[in-house]
Amino acid sequence: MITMTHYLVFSLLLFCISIAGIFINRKNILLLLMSIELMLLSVNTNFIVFSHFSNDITGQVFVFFILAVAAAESAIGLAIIVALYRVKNSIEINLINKLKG
Amino acid sequence: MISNILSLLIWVPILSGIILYFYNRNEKILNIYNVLINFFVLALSIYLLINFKQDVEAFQFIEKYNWINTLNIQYFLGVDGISTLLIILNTIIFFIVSIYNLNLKIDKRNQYYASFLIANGLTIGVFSSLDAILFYIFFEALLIPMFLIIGIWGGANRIYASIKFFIYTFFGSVLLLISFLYINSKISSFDINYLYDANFTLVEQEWLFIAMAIAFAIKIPMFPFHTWLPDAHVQAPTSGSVVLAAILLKVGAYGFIRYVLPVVPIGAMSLDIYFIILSLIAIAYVGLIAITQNDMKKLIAYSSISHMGFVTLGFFIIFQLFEKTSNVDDLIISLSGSLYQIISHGFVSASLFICVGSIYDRYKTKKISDLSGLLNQMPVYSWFFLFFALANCGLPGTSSFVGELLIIISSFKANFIYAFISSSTLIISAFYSLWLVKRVIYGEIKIDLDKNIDANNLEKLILFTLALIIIILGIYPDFIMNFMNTSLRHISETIIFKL
Amino acid sequence: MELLLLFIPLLLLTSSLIVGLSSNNLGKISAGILSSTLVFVALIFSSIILFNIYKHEDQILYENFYNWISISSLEIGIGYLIDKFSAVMLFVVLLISFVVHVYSISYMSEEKDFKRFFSYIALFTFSMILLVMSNNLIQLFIGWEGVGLVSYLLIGFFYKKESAIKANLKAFLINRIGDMFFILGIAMIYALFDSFDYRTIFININKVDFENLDSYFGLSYLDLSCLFLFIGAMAKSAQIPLHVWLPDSMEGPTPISALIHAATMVTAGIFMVGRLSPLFELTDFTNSFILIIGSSTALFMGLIAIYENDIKRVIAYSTISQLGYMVAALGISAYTVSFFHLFTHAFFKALLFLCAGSIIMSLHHNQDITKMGGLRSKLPVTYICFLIGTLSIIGFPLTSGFFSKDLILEVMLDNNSTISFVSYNMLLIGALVTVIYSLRLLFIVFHGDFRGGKLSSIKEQSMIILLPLILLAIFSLFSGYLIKTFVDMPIYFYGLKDIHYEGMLPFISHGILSPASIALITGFFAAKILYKDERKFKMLNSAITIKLKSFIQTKYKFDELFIYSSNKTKKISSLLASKFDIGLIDGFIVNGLPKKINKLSQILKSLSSGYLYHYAFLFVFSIVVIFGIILARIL
Amino acid sequence: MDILSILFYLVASVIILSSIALIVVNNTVHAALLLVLIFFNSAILWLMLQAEFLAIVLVLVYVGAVLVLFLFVIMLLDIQVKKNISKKMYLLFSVFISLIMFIELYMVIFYHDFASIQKEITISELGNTYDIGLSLFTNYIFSFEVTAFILLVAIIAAIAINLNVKQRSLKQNPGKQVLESKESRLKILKDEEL
Repeated sequence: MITMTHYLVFSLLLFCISIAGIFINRKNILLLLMSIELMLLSVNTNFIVFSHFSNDITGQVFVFFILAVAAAESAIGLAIIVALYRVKNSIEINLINKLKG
Repeated sequence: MISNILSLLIWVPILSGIILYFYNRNEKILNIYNVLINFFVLALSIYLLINFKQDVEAFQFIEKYNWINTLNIQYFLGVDGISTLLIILNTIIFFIVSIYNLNLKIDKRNQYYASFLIANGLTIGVFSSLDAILFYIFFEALLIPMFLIIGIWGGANRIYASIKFFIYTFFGSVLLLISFLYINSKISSFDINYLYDANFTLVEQEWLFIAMAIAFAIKIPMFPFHTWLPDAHVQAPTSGSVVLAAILLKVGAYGFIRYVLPVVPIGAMSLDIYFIILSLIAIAYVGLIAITQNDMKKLIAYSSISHMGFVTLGFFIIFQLFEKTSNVDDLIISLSGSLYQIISHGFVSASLFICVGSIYDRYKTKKISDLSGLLNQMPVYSWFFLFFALANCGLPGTSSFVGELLIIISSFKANFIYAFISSSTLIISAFYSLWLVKRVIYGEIKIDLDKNIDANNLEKLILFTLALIIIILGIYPDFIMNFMNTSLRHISETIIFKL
Repeated sequence: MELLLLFIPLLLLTSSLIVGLSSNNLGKISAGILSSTLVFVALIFSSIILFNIYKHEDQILYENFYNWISISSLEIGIGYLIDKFSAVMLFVVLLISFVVHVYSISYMSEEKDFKRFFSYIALFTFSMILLVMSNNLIQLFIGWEGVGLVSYLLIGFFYKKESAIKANLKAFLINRIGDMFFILGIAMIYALFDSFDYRTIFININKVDFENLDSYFGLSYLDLSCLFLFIGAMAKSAQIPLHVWLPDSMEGPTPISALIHAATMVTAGIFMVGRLSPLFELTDFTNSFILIIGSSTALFMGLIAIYENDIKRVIAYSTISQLGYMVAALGISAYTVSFFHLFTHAFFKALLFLCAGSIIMSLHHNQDITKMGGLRSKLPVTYICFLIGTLSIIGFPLTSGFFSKDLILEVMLDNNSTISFVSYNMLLIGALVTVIYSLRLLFIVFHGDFRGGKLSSIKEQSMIILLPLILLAIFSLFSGYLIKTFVDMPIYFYGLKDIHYEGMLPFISHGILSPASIALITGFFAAKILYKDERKFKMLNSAITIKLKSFIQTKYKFDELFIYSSNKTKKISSLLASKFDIGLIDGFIVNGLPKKINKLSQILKSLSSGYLYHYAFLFVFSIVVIFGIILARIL
Repeated sequence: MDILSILFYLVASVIILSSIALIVVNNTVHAALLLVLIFFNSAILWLMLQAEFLAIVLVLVYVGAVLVLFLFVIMLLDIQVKKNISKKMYLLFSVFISLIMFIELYMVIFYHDFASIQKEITISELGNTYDIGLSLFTNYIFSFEVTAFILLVAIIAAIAINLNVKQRSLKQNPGKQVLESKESRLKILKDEEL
């Protein structure tokens, strides 16, 4: 029998992997975005798990919103990456440190 | 009887100053306008002086309007004997400065005048506001014109000096605001009369005292907070130095007598020893430092600090006096000494700065080592300078003697050591003042300008007026004493009542 | 009478202001004559007052004519308290001042700043009168400072001369040391009596419970306050160790050396102690202190005069020494005796100075006595006057100095205590020394051969110079006969010490037979042999005497002490300024704090590298840490 | 072990493995394809949790739109694939941090009693889509509108960011040309001024 804990541990694993992904990635900003998508996915899974097991539809409604916002976010993120590429001719993260204090 | 005379005194110079900021056409009109406004303010303040009733204990010429109801802030003006005198000091000094400024050759003349006019109005505001927040606003706003005067028309290192000046005093002001807000949270009023009636616990009083005392000690300035003053003086233009020494320092002292001692006397009493020690250090140590300064303005600045040490000493020994004699008269004598010292120092330091400024205008140097034997080339100036230097070391017959005498005799009643250290100023002040005279005024001429560079008639008039005021205050101090007496008695009784 | 008393200071103030502030329209001579006339009028007024005071026994004029400060209980007025004591002083001051005024018309006639000079001496006389007639301590202090100020201005009269402006600064500063203690003493008296007024103090003096007062440094309250007052007097009256300013003050014009640094201002200290004698009378330690200071000053400063070569400095040291006599007399509570010596000394010392001035003028501003000699024939009037002055100072019988000095010695001997006996012997040796240096001066300057070139060009001065000399000479000769007045003189209402005096003739005969006469004779022969006949003795070249001589010539290193301490003060000052004020407060705290904050922000700045993964790492890491903390607290 | 459990373990292990592959892979195209795989499998998981509407949305919207967008960008940018990880330190650090994170969160899951919030699972007769729609258009109608607006903003923002305002071609601007005067173009200097 698959209990709630199974799902939670699964999404936790997914989350930690995507965090590791953010750090490991030093070259490609696209991979960073993908890691974020992954993270969102794990969060969404959590929402759905709780929604399912507590028999409350609200969690799923929120997943809906998150999906919408994530879509918007990745759209803008990609747009920024394209713009960045135009300027720097590269999308390597370790070449971008304009914010250096 | 002019109603709203205090508002007029405050807002006429400020508004005309603002107008002047935008007017920059005819220099002649500018000069006349500036002098006229200052004269008008002087005349108004003299009118105030004449109509002031000396034996009335309460505040007079009261104007009271609600301003911000939710925060209990009022537009509340009024004067007692102390503030009237300080307003007079203020208007006289600003009038003299406005005349002195006619001789200057500077850029942006209109804005220079405007800064002084605004400073004039704001200072009157400080001295006449009876609402703590209103006081705070004027107190703070006063920084702006002074900051501009030092920062724009100052010497080579003016930016550093002005920023130092600003941050130093601003730091203190924050503490002041906090303590006012705390008081308001307790008694829900900023009204001075309620402040006088308020009672706080010992711990509260101590904290309030520390916060407010630091704010005003920076302004005066007292010993460890004094280092902004020499820099500001050295960099400020002459008229700026005059105003700084004669007026701005007095604002701090006024704050002590109006907002610290009567409001939190128990806190002051429990911590007075520290402030007495600081005052004594200011008198002896800062005086010692003044001796070897090579910049005349710096020397006078240090001597100012040393003299202001007397003022604070006079303020803080009253508690020990009360413990020893429990006679209200002793308190009044000590406080009178302090206030007299304030007024006298206003004139003496102003005159010294004017003298030094004029020497600088001619020789383009303030360094003592560069100058010598000015008596040969500009005798009138030199004699005035000598006179003011002697006044600075507290010679009887000049105004500074009165204050020092009263404080020394009172401090003896409090403690032998206080009197001993404070009277050492007789030696130290003579040392720095007269050594300065010896090096600058006497001797053979060093830089021969080979021109007739002695004081012109305008400068003679200014110096003569100042000298006359100093002498009159020296031989007829009762004029001022009578003025202050009732108010000081009121304040002393407030303090004693709360102890 | 009251009006006259008001007029005296006012006349002098007017004189000072008119002469000082007048434009060039007022010529030199007319200015001189104007101020001399005003002083003369004041002198006449003061004589009227003196006469009146002596006519009505026990009359004391007391009034406040101006309330200077009145704050609640504190009242300080300007007024007068004239008893016999101050009336005499008033007269002396005005007399010497008048004489000096007249003298200066001629003496200063070539100076550019002639009018300034007259303004100063009028101001000086004004301050001195304020001091003398004061009825309270503050007025006394005002006058006290006023005379100090004018002394300062006058010593620096030749402001281009480096030595003059050094001397005046020194004089003022040392006087200020005294003033500091003086005002402390005043504060102590005020704290005790709650008044500055003499009358109140004297009336209440018996009501004070002296036993229960605080004591400081093992001294009783009154002892300490009087000690402080006396330190003020020490500076003003040039007592060891605060005497160093007086010899240097000879940089000023000679008439003011006569007026200020011999006859009047320097005696202000004596006057003050006399004035406050009811207080000093009650002290114990302070009186002994005064006695020791006075007698050692009298002896040791006299010794220096023997080796001085500057004519004015010799007289200056002799002034200090004579002041020592007066102070010593104060120390045994013989206030009127001291005052008597002050009285006679004022005349003969002023006379000596003015004679010196006349000589200096004739020799075209040469003050070195080694370049003088044999002036007797060329300057006969000056010589006679100088001789009278010298005789007076050495206490030649029947001159004024004889009476006053002998009286001091007598009184000293009568006082039965060890200290006063030692002092008596010191003063006796001092008398011998006085004889030697005075006669040395006389012999070297007026006898022998001229050593400064041609003698023929030297002429006697005009009558304006000589008349004052003659007038003073008369006073020097005959003022001593007023001894009875002084012996009986009460100060305020206090008839003080019983002075053993049985009448003129017994006093004279006793005086001639006293040890002082032996000192006189010994001294005369010593001086005659050494300086007139200029005989050389092997003994004088022995190691000990040479050592002694060079020791005395160092002036006991007091000058060095003051130079050292003033240099030290400057050094400390600059050290404090650079190390503490600029270094610690400004450098470490005021500017240091922003610098530290800046450094910190530099460190923090490197945290924000601009790399995305660094931010993310920091972010996640912080979350992990915070989460860990929360977990640890929950579990 | 029932069939659902087997399915769960299978799907979960595919997701985990491919996500690990995703973060270490060098080729961006591969990464994107791995992401597609993950999303598909997640949709299966969600279906198991009876969230069929969301599962479908995930596939349609995410895989169909967003990931295609990713692929478009990857193709568009033509990125040279470089060796990714250069320093082992970073790897160590990231593994360490995520491990700690994992342990901490695992402790939360482990110690927390989730049974208390569990309720009996009832299956709506009208289906999951109906339920979501019902609460979306009643309780969350305002949030729904805002979401729509956010999407609109995102579209506009994406366009605005990439709208190339730089003038690359040489065009004439007659308006400016007319306004030019002689003085602004030509300055005549005298000898001494040179």
